[in-house]
Amino acid sequence: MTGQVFRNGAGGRIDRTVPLSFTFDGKNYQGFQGDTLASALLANGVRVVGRSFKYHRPRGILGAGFEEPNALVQLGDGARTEPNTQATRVELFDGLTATSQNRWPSLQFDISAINGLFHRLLPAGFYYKTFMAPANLWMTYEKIIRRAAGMGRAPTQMDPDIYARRFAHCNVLVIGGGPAGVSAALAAGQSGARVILAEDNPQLSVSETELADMDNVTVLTRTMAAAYYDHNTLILSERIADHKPAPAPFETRQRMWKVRAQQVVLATGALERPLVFPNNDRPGVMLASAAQCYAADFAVRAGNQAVVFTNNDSAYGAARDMKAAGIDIAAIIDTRPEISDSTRELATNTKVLTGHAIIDVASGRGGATRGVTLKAIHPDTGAPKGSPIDIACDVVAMSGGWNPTIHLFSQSKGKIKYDGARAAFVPGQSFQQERSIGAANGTFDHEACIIEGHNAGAAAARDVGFDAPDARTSPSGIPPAAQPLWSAPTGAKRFVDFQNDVTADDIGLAYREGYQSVEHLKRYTTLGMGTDQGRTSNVNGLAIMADHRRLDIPEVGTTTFRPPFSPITLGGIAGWHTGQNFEATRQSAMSAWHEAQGATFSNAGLWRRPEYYPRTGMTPAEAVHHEARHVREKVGVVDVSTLGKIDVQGRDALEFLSRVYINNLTKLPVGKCRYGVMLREDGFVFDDGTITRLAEMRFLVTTTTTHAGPVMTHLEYLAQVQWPELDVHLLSVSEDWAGIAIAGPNSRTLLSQLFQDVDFANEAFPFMGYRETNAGGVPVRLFRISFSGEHAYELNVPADYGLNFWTALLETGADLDVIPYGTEAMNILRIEKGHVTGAELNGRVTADDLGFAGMMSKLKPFVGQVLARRDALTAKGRRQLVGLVPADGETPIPAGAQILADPDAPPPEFTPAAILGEVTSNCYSPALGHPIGLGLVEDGSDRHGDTLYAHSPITSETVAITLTNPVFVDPAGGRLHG
Amino acid sequence: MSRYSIFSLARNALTGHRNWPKAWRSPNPKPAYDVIIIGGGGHGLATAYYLAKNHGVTNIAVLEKGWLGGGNTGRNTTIVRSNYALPGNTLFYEHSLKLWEGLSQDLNFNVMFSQRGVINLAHSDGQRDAYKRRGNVMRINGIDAEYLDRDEVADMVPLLDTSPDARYPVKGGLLQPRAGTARHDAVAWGYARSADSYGVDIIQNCEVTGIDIENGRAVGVQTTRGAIKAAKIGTAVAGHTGHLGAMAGLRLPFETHVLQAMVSEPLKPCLDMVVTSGVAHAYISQSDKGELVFGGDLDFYPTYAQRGNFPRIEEVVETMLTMFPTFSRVRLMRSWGGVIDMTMDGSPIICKTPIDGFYIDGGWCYGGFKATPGSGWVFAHTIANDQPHELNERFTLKRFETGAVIDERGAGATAHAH
Amino acid sequence: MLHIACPWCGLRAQSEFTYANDGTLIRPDLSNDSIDDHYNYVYARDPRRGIQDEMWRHSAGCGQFLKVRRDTLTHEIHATGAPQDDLDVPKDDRS
Amino acid sequence: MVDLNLSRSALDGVFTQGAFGAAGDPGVTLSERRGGALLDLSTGDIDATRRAIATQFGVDLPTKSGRTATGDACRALWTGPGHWLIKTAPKPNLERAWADAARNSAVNDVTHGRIVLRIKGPSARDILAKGCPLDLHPTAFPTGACAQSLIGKINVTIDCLDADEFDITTGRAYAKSLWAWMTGAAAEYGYRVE
Ligand SMILES: Cc1cc2nc3c(=O)[nH]c(=O)nc-3n(C[C@H](O)[C@H](O)[C@H](O)COP(=O)(O)OP(=O)(O)OC[C@H]3O[C@@H](n4cnc5c(N)ncnc54)[C@H](O)[C@@H]3O)c2cc1C
Ligand SMILES: NC(=O)c1ccc[n+]([C@@H]2O[C@H](COP(=O)([O-])OP(=O)(O)OC[C@H]3O[C@@H](n4cnc5c(N)ncnc54)[C@H](O)[C@@H]3O)[C@@H](O)[C@H]2O)c1
Ligand SMILES: Cc1cc2nc3c(=O)[nH]c(=O)nc-3n(C[C@H](O)[C@H](O)[C@H](O)COP(=O)(O)O)c2cc1C
Ligand SMILES: [Zn+2]
Repeated sequence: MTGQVFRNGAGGRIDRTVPLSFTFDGKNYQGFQGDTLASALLANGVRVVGRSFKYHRPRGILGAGFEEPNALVQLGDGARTEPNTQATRVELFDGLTATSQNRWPSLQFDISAINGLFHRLLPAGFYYKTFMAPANLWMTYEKIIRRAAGMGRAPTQMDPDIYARRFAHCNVLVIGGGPAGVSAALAAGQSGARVILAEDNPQLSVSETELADMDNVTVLTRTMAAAYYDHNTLILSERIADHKPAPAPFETRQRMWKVRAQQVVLATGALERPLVFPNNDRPGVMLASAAQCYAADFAVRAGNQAVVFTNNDSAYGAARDMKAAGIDIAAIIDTRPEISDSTRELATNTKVLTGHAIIDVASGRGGATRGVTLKAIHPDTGAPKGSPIDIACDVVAMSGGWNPTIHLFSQSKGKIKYDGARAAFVPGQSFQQERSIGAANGTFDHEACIIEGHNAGAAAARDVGFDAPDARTSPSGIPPAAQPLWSAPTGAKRFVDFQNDVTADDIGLAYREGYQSVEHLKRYTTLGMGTDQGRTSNVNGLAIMADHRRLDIPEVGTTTFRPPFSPITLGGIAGWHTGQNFEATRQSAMSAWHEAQGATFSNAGLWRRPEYYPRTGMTPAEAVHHEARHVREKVGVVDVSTLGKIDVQGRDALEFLSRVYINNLTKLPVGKCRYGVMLREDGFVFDDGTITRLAEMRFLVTTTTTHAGPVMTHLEYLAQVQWPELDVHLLSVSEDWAGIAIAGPNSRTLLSQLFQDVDFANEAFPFMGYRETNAGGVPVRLFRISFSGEHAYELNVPADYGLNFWTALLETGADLDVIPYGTEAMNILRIEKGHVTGAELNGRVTADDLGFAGMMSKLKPFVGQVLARRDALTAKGRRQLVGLVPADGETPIPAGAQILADPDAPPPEFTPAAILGEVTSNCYSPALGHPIGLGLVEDGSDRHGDTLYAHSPITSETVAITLTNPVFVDPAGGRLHG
Repeated sequence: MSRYSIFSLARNALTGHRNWPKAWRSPNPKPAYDVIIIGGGGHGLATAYYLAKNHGVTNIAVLEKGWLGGGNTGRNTTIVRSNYALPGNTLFYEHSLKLWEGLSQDLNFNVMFSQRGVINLAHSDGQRDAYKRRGNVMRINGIDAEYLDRDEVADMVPLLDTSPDARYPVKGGLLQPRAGTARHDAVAWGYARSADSYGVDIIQNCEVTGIDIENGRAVGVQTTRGAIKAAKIGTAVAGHTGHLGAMAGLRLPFETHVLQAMVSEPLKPCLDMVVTSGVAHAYISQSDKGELVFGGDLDFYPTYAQRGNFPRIEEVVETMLTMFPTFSRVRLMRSWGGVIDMTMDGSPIICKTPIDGFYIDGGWCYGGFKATPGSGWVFAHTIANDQPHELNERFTLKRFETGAVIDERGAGATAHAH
Repeated sequence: MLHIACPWCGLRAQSEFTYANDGTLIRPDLSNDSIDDHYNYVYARDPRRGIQDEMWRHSAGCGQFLKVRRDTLTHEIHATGAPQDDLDVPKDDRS
Repeated sequence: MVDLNLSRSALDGVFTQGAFGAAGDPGVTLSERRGGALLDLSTGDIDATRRAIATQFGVDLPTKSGRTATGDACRALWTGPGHWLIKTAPKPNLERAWADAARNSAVNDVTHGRIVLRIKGPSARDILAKGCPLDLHPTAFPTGACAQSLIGKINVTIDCLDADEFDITTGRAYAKSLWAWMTGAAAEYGYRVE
């Protein structure tokens, strides 16, 4: 068969001058500009478009929009492939390729359809009752289950497209571009308010030139409102380029809008409900409104001969439009015993059977609908009676009534209520600044929708202070009479949730087994848990449950509507912030230099820091050892710009710092530094750093790189919230100053050459001294402090000059053999000196554990002092900082090892293994010529000289270690002070 | 209890599945019980089950304000593991994991415990060492753990970005092979069905509104279905622990926060492990039904509403795509939230309280689903014997007063930092 | 997404703020060395299902801490003010 | 010998002049503002400080959020209660001079800790809205307004100089990330770098 045999020669919104070709399952087809994939498939007579989830039954197109549960295709291939795409919302473009999902080897012949034969063994939740024996086979069963489940395939290549997010603000946000929404946007727009109108379709359903001319109105088409969050924030997902084969260069594929609206108008329309009857999932059975939409908007006949099956009036209009498009309407079957004259008039010349229902759908080749069987039904019970009537048809257009699209309303925390006349849930009390209108509000009359829209748009604008047009009076909207016929009599499978293959019998089973609350029903049967989130199934499902439980529908309640309204891409949500742009990167003034030298980098918070500088002829480890050794022997420079720096000023600056550091600072004179430790309020060590008194009432305190933010927040909290009476000003100046440490015996000579006006003699500039100077017009701060344990300085210069000073140090020091070193060598040097960093400052240690007890002032109160006195923080048996050396003097101490006395002890049952401590840091010490480490060990200070084991089963290493003083190099401090 | 098996399934198929009994009864509350458990989540139901099974106490009511399993048991990312480092946590979670390993058979309800392995990614040398440290504690305590290098991680998780120039490169990871996921709802249902079979009354739609205390002893509860007396009362109400504690006049070291989670549309198998990354907090797995199930951090403000806001979803998705860049065309299908009780050290509380006969099981923070069997087991022991089991003797309220906190993250007394 | 009225900057998006702490906590006096009192400040909390006062920080704005009266069931914000403000008393325009 | 006094941009090596992104008229022009000085001024005594600064530097420090004020040779942006960012011409001992004037206040020369990017053109507001949660509509954020907020995940101060012209100040270490963000966000509109 070739050609669009189901397409009419005239009519519809399509553009016949632009023919498009596309493929489905490898076969070529034609459609027109303006088609959806679904309308084009129907035009070509393609009936079966997918297989169902569990039974792998052939499925056709059910709807024409959001509601579609069946027609999910894998769109495109390669890097741009997209799983689970609703064919009813895909705009056709030339060259589009689509593939059916969930079938193997082909759509026509699907091996797993065999599940259908065993369907009796697969009722809802069957997997909870089986696959338990033998226990060890579950992982095998699971593999099979997993392979059978799932639907489309995730892409495995990098997405070439760009996604963006943006914020927007408006006075009135209108969701939905139907008659109600457009009328609301117009009324609000006329008032001068800033209006955004979002519509999922490529165009508004009413063309409105006036809107387009308003500067204050932004119309977003191809834009779905996905979520309604607190404080009137809505998330819109705009598809900019999905209707094209690929985005243009630099064009964004999808943009996610985060809109803060003062007022929201929800005009999201209503979705038609299916009817529940035997074999209602046959390809060819579709929603009446969908068949109508294909006929009217796309000039596509959903089939040649249709039976319309309804419980309400709206399907009569559908029948009329289908007929107008050339579909032969074999009969309208209405479950209601009687219909009004006006309704009957709509069906002039069409056979109408009231008080009847379909009790089976016959299928022909490929599973598509071939005819229906009906019977008369009992007006009260719905029980079939009398003799069956067969009618041949290839389409069943069904209508079970309408559900207002209340998803966003419900997400906004609005209360929904059940409306018996409409047999549907409708919006009740709003919670946010929101109005629901039109079909979304249960108003199904066209004129009434427009008036309701106008009034809501105007009122919303008025509420935020605009002069809006007057309200119009609305004809009292009489809802179309609908007789809720939820489930036709038993027979073959009656599907409620098409996507997840949940039948009316499954609901009955859930009821009998006690899964009766709607939430249990949902989770036990998976009703409403598919990609369509039960848009066509939820109300039918809970009505059937209500029937079993002999409760009214509102008493059974609904499940929770959750974002997103309809699925949105993860790429759109993340926008710019993935991969390298996931988080910002902070770089020092010398970064580019380090990169140019080929340094490797590591992350410290957001900072990137050079680890070491590769050297020809050396392995990485050798290069690191070279750097460390060189510092001890000569001199090295390291970039320490990343340390947190906080400028503290004010009359009470000293008092403030005294309260937050454990140290006694009163005797700290201007021009001196001190090593300081802060506790958290709970008494454990928070951070360490230096405190330098720059002036009488001005200090510079430093923090570790990773704690810079938290320390600043902690200090601001105390200053602003707890001690507002103190005059203290805090400012983070971390990025203002480039920091360079100059360490090694030659450091003094090097600096004396660069800063000739500074007296570097010990008396003039002692250890822990601070000097300010000026070099070439650049202000310089010099601190004589040492992390490496060497004679060392730290230099701070305004960051824009950082690189100059770095290179000047290297040039000036060339004769002194200066080299740059990275964080790896710095780490070795500090371990050799027994200085602690992150691995030891693990948030669980006390000042005493680290040997800082002596620093703790007894003369003043400070943060953490009181809770540090608690029993568990002062008891014997705490882990204390020790040095570690391998007992054999050479075996490396395994990183991450645990320390214990008996590595062969069997694992315990209920009492934790006797682990005495852990290795926190380890390295090979070039200075000592053997491996060393630091650790935290129970009563470690009393155990120097003991031999224990560093045990690392995870790397199969066990090393006997001797505990020592943690200061390996220069314990007397001669190098520091000399 | 009628036994479930492939045979009973086949037998019932013959009668159109018309004869399956109710999984549990819906009794009206009696005036008094030996033990009342407040909270019909996994923990409460497991506690009732083990009280009956291990301790012979069967005159029990489990009171649930909504539908059973509707709390965090029904809204978590289902990760089950026992990869902890601190005494108190290690053996407790391992005990729980061992119970998981036989749970489907014990309950005769397939909870689909899938031991597919959990990998914690290390992105720096510091994290690598920390994971080794943790893995070593596990191994010494008899718990399985392996350290993987980057290439091994890449082999197991092919779609993970392991390129060395990634923003946060993957250096390796700690694998616990026995860890995995389970079908969360089934856990609640399985425990409910088994507890019910011992005669435990599971009473849904029954909210506890007050705790009756006489002479320092809890003697009963007020509920939306009337007053009920009990000799002993245990709460297992997850995010509501602080609130329940307040009913009994206790000020507890909790803050209640919302944690969101989300699922993608269902996909054919593309991720066989549970992968978690510490650099920006995210954890991802694929459910048996095919959805990618993932979550991250709290919303970071206290709330009792089971709904979150969008900034956190953005951040979790950003992290997820940074780890798995090819998922960017995959769609988010649903997101939701659960309220969880964050303790001041990130570890749980299972203990007696200063009020006689009143016991607390709570403070599960991000991770109490995995504890469900273990917590029920030790909580039952604690209630039955009026003293803790060795496995939970450190999970006290007192530890905050003495300072013997169990702070795996070292974040200190900021509840939401754990 | 929450929108919080910073007492200084006006209504701003949630992402500019960080939640800090319970807004009613008053640190024990410096001279107070009672472990109990510090325990109460650091650990004990009164959970409120409903309206509670909290401390937030306008961290990506003016950097100020602010007191926020917020409903923990609905996320509605009823008032905001400076840390020391009594939110029951309406505030003038701030500078 | 290295010229120590040569001030280097945080964007050295990143910045390339020319036209980029989508073809057609560029949506914006991006440039880095260099050569000015920035001061951070914080005081506990707002009135006295404002008086002193007005006298000495001819600028009436704004007291309301979002306000800027322009004086003889400087521009003051409100950044918090009793807190301003001063944009002025560089001078030796600038920090000292302001500190002497505004006694009992804290003054920091932050010229080196921040970078200033300028974005100008018809698409400027749309581009900023891709990362900034502020209401940037001209009625809400007019010429002369300033605000501290976020762009992407980076803290910034935005100074609206004209209908479609903004100066964005951020921490120096973030310069390359912010630049990457700006050029990335501008690409779909087309941009020139000057
Ligand atoms: C999004 C999310 C992801 C998570 N991911 C994981 C994970 O991957 N792995 C993991 O191990 N853990 C995870 N957790 C944590 C885990 O879900 C919980 O710790 C665990 O489920 C708690 O079980 P529970 O039985 O104690 O609580 P719940 O299941 O919450 O049960 C408590 C019950 O108490 C009821 N209740 C409350 N107040 C009253 C009252 N006054 N009267 C009567 N009943 C009351 C509630 O309705 C509720 O049903 C996650 C949590 C969330 C929210
Ligand atoms: N005869 C009947 O029983 C019956 C039933 C229903 C509707 N109707 C008719 O339908 C019309 C209803 O008008 P209306 O304006 O209320 O609704 P509508 O259905 O015409 O328009 C709603 C629009 O909202 C869009 N939309 C829905 N959710 C969205 C989201 N999350 N994001 C973006 N867009 C979204 C839809 O694409 C649709 O275009 C009237 O003409 C009415 O007579 C009749
Ligand atoms: C592990 C897990 C998997 C889930 N998978 C799905 C799913 O496939 N489809 C779905 O609609 N919801 C799924 N959910 C979410 C539930 O629908 C629901 O949102 C969640 O249980 C919270 O309940 P509530 O949204 O009713 O408050 C899943 C939840 C969990 C915890
Ligand atoms: Zn502010």
